Amino acid sequence: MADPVIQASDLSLTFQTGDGPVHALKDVNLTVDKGDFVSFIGPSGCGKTTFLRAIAALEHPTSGTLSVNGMSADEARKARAYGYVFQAAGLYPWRTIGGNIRLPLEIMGYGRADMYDRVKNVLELVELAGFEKKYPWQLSGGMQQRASIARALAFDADLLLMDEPFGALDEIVRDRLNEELLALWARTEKTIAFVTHSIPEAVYLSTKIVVMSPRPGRITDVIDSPLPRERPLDIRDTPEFIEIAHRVRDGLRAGHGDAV
Amino acid sequence: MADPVIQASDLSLTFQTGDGPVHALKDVNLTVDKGDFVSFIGPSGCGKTTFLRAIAALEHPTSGTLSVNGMSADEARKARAYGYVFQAAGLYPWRTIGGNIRLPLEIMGYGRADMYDRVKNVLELVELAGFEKKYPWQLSGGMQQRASIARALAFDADLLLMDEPFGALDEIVRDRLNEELLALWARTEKTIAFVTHSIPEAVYLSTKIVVMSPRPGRITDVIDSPLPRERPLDIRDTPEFIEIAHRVRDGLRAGHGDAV
Amino acid sequence: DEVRLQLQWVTQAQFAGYYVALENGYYEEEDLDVTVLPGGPDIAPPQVLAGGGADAMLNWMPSALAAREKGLPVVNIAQPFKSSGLMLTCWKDTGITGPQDFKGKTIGVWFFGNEYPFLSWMSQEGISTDGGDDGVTVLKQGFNVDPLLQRQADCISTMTYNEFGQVLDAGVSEDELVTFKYEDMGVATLEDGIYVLEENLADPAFKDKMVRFVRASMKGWKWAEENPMEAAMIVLENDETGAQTEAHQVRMMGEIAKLTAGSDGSLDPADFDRTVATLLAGGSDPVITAVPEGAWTSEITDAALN
Amino acid sequence: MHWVCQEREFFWLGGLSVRRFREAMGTTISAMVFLPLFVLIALIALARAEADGGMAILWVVLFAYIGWQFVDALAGWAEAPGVARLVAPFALGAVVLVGWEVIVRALDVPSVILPPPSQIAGTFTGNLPTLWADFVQTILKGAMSGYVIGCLLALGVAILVDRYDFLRRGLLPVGNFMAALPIVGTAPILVMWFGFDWQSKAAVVVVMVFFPMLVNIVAGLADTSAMQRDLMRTYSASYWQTLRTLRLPAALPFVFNGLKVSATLALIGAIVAEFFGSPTVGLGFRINASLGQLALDMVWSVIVVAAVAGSLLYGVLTVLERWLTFWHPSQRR
Amino acid sequence: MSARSGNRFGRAVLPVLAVVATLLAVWYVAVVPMNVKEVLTQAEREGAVVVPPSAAERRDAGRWSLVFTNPHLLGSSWSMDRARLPAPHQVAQELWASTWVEETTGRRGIVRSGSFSNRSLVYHGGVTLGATVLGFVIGSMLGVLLAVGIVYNRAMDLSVMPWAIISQTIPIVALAPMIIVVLYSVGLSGLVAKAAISAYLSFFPVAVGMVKGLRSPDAMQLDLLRTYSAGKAQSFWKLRLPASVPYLFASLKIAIAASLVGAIVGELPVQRGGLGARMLGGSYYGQTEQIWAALIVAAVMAAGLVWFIGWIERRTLKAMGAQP
Ligand SMILES: Nc1ncnc2c1ncn2[C@@H]1O[C@H](COP(=O)(O)OP(=O)(O)OP(=O)(O)O)[C@@H](O)[C@H]1O
Ligand SMILES: Nc1ncnc2c1ncn2[C@@H]1O[C@H](COP(=O)(O)OP(=O)(O)OP(=O)(O)O)[C@@H](O)[C@H]1O
Ligand SMILES: [Mg+2]
Ligand SMILES: [Mg+2]
Repeated sequence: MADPVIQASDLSLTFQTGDGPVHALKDVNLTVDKGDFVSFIGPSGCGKTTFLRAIAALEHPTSGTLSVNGMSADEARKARAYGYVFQAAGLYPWRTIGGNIRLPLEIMGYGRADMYDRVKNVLELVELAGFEKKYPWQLSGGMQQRASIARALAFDADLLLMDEPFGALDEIVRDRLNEELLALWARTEKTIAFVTHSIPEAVYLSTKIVVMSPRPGRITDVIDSPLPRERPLDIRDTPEFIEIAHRVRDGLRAGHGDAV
Repeated sequence: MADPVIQASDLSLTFQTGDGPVHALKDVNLTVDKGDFVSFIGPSGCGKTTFLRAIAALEHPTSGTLSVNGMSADEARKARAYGYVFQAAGLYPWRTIGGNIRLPLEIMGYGRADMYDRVKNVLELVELAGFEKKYPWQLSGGMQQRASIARALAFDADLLLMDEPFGALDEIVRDRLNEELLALWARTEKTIAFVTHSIPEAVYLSTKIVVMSPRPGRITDVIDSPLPRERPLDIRDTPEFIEIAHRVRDGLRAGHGDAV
Repeated sequence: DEVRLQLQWVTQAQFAGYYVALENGYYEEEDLDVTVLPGGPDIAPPQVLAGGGADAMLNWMPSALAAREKGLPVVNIAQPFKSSGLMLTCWKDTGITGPQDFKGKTIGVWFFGNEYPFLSWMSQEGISTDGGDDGVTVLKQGFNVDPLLQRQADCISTMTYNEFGQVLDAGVSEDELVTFKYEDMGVATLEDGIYVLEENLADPAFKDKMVRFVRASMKGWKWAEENPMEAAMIVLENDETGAQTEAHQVRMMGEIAKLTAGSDGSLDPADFDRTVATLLAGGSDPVITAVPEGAWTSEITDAALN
Repeated sequence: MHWVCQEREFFWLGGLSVRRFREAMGTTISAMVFLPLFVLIALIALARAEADGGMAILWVVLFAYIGWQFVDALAGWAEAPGVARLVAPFALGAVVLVGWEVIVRALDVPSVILPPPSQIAGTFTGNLPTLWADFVQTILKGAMSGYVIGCLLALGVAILVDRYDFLRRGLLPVGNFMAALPIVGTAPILVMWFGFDWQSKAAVVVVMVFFPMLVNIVAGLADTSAMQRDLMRTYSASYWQTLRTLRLPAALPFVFNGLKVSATLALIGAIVAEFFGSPTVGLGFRINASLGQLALDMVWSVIVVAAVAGSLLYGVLTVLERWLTFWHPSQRR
Repeated sequence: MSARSGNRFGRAVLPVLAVVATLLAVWYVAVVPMNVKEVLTQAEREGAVVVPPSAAERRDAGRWSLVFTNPHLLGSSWSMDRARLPAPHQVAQELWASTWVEETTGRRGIVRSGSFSNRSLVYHGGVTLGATVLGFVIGSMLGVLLAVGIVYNRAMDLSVMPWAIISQTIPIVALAPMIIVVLYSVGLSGLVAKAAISAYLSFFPVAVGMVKGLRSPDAMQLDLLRTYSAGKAQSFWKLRLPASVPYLFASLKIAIAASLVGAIVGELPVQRGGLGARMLGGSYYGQTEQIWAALIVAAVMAAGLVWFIGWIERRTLKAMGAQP
């Protein structure tokens, strides 16, 4: 646990747009350790996605430093250090579920037999065994989202970046996937960075909650959760839970001064 | 308050699809009184939308009876008895906000001066005064959704049908709109039927919560809320609130046996 | 009285007589209001006549007789062109000296009704037109002489008054070429006659109109023969497309004058018989299958020319 | 006068009762009744045309109305959408053909202006070997070879254009300009360059299909969401890997769009080019030669060949599209 | 400001210039092999010694080999009359001569005669433009009407579309002379006949685009109107029509280009002026520069017309509140 998985110091990122510069991130400092489950929460436009994309080297910071696994973000991307899960499942409709999960493996040049095993394993991991031959549109939204998580798990990345992966799903399905995600995290010991809009979700899942506020995008609060790692769904009705939730909501309210 | 606004008895609705019949609603019984705020909650596919559409005479029940304001649903539609708010704002992009709100009035043949007054009134009601000349894309998502509510309020319908109107918005904006919706409801004394995925939202808003479960779509629980009509946002941390939320969640869990 | 005349090709000196008659007021003198409709590629004058788009047309006799057999009874009422201007132009260095040398060669031919004389000629010579060593390979020639210049064909069809001049204009000297005039080969068919629908001739008023029309037209032709320069300029004035050049039209007028020279407008029955004989000899796919009856009349010219 | 009055009333009653009749009798019987009625009314309309122009127009309206009722009845008769999709166009075709035949015969239109369909059918079946040879020459040799070459060329250039942004910005505007060159102008030039045989026709087709294909393929290759492209970047996939696994499959719907547009262009191009010079075989040659011989029945036979070939090609493309882009929402049933 | 315009130059203009320059260079080079046989024949006539010596032998020789065996004789490649491929400057000269020069100094030019010369491309372009626009207007209106019928009538939807597709596989050029003759017989000629062909070519894209456009409103937008119990006409004017505007303009751009092609095709048999007649004249008298010049004018006209539609589109969409 010596090396932090993600280390950002004084990170700023400005977009040049037609209407002038947009300060998506300003002076962000954050350290994420191996095995952490970090949630990012904040109102729309506060830079959550931008931060995640910077970690994934899909955007390039304007200033400050950012290291992933001790490398630069770009090196980490080339080393295929992480799996990225987007808000929508984004499965390729012309590939079966199995084919979609095989996609990164094909690109990274895995062997045939190895691919077969891995696909089988991750499908079991996300409880989709038996759906390998189906096409994405033949599955419900929740199942598609699990398939896209499986796709990110198929290759050996220790870091999982998830940008509102359950944003489009209904609450009940979401509860269920949250439980499963926690179990998966416990089993695999991956480091997870997770973006969400939902306070209960953030509190329920995380060991560390990062509250952000917009214009310019910055971190207003980092809350280390005192909750145990083992979390039944009922934990959400405990006073500790409600207290953390309260703190998060206050943090959000504070950073959300302007009109809706 | 003699006549119930909505009265469904033994209502069933079956869709004939390529893969066989889908029982979207089965033996649904429900009475909604004037001035009620009813929320429908349930997992995806349990028939919430279908029920709302049946009330609006956009779908036709296979069996059972359904009356709206003492008429058949179709007569009620022709009598323009309700306003319908969809999940997405669905404003016409080629009309200004004012023009969008004027749309139903034009179709129903209101006079010029009358139209002008009404548009002005409802814009004030949803706090969008001054935005009349703007086009939808110039407004934030929350403002668009308020405009679409204004559109449903512009003509004299006592019944408001809302199908996940805030589903696409982020939590903070949603909280705010929930507060405003309650205020509006108090001011106008309309009857509101409201579909949602979110347990806190349902509990926070409603005088009556209808919990539904899928395959076949049916009502598993109807909870009359003991909360006062006056509800600050903080009410969500009170034990009563949490208790009702618990009951709703249990109802949902019970009806949600099968895999996601 | 209105008369609409359908030409069989674009405005050029080939039709000088009619334009002269128009410009010099000969038609007006005869109390006629004449509209000259230029033709163009793919406009079949008989079709225009059948559709009622014109009162009279100019046409080559093979095409007109074929239309007659197809059930469109057209009648020749005047024949301003005495002889044929059609010929084959070949490169001398291909070794062609006579028709029998055509075997194994590629020859460009106009279609759209203009192919009949060629097909008759070949069948009289006993040469197949389906290609191979013993036959000729026929190309459907476009509207220009490029196939010859670029040697895509060994011979092409030309008119003495038009394409042949274009070949020379392109810098080719006459002694690089061998020509075969249909007139000289004994397979000439009558060109550029005036035709009307048979049923119209039953109407005396129409007949009278045509008498005046032919009379004025022939007056125009004779004037054009005597004043080729001026006639060419009149044609140029009437060319709406602006494609024609002065030098070209003047030379064309000179050549045209040679073809109309022998005619006073009336049809020589001997020429008619020779044309029919040529066409009937048309081999496997003859243009006409029987000697046509009533395909021409001398009534109009008789009345016009006395 | 008296007669006209009665006729007018009859007309309105007839028109109105059609609806009743259809409701009462059901669609099958009405369809069987409407077709002969259609012919009858056509004949009356023509007969009345001589006597009374105004009345004739009413009759013609009724004629069109009954014809349409026939199509409508047949379309309604086939409950299953698949069957109706087949039956309805044939019904409309039948009405048009019957109307055409009746009008041509009744008005005694000269066959050098418009031959009746029955005569065209006779000529068509009587000249099958000739038409087949023309079909081979123009469609198979000229159009198809040009079509294939043009589409492959467009694919190659599209990938280049896609790869190098400089080319995209330079070539696409120029390409759009060149695409506006009217084919009738280029055909004589290309015949001059490539000779009289099918090669020049293929060249014309290549020129015609190249730009529509290029534009469609380039648009198709760009039709991936930012998310899909980002996904490939998180795998640090190479250009060719992205092209093969993401962009080519995503471009397929556009490619088929282009292929369909180009298919009709290819046929038209090959036929038109023959007007500027050809051997003595080919659909364009046949049209031109037959028109000169006033053999309009032959001209129409060639048009039938062209239309059948075009529809076949279009059909094949539609099936292929269904098969290869089964995943696209527009193809899912 | 200058930085931005410089940037725009670099991004938009420079690549186009580069591509055009490359094309011109290729063109100039291609002129040599394309014209080599005629050039050598001409040289031979002027007494030069050519290898191989006879035109008949040269016919079967490769063009490039002729170029390399006779490099000293190729000087006239770029100034040939009747060139198989005229050089760009020859085309440019022809363009200049048949527009500006003809109109300002020609006997029939506008300066001397008060009307456009029938030898200038200005006049012929105008003739073509008239037929194009008339045909386009007729065709688009037909297309829109057909689309409305298809969208609102099930039987039309089922029966008309396949025939509309088949209609486009018919080679219209084959029909053009017949159409013109038939129109003659009902008393229509010239402009209207050409416009009929233009309309035939332009109705199809409009019909297809409008069907798509009129069907583009989603179920929710349609349901909204049903909750107001709006009638068919109201749903057409208030929803379907405005929603179809972007589709309409996209297909109008295709239709106007098709309409221009139709007008030119119609001018081949009608031979009363116009760019089509001009091209045919060029082909007929072997004046390739004239074909190329007319081609370029046609392409410029097409580009201009498409741009014009695009301009109206931008104005309309702006008035309809589209996001810039
Ligand atoms: N490519 C871009 N170009 C310009 N501005 C951008 C770009 N991407 C994001 N932004 C701006 O940067 C800011 C942060 O955006 P970001 O997407 O990171 O927000 P977010 O927190 O993910 O919001 P949401 O909850 O809506 O997803 C916003 O103001 C956004 O408009
Ligand atoms: N037009 C239709 N044709 C066939 N099946 C339909 C149709 N509309 C809805 N259904 C089916 O009926 C069931 C109920 O659908 P409904 O849209 O009412 O669910 P819902 O509760 O609104 O779900 P969600 O929360 O996802 O909006 C589903 O199984 C759905 O697939
Ligand atoms: Mg985001
Ligand atoms: Mg729903």
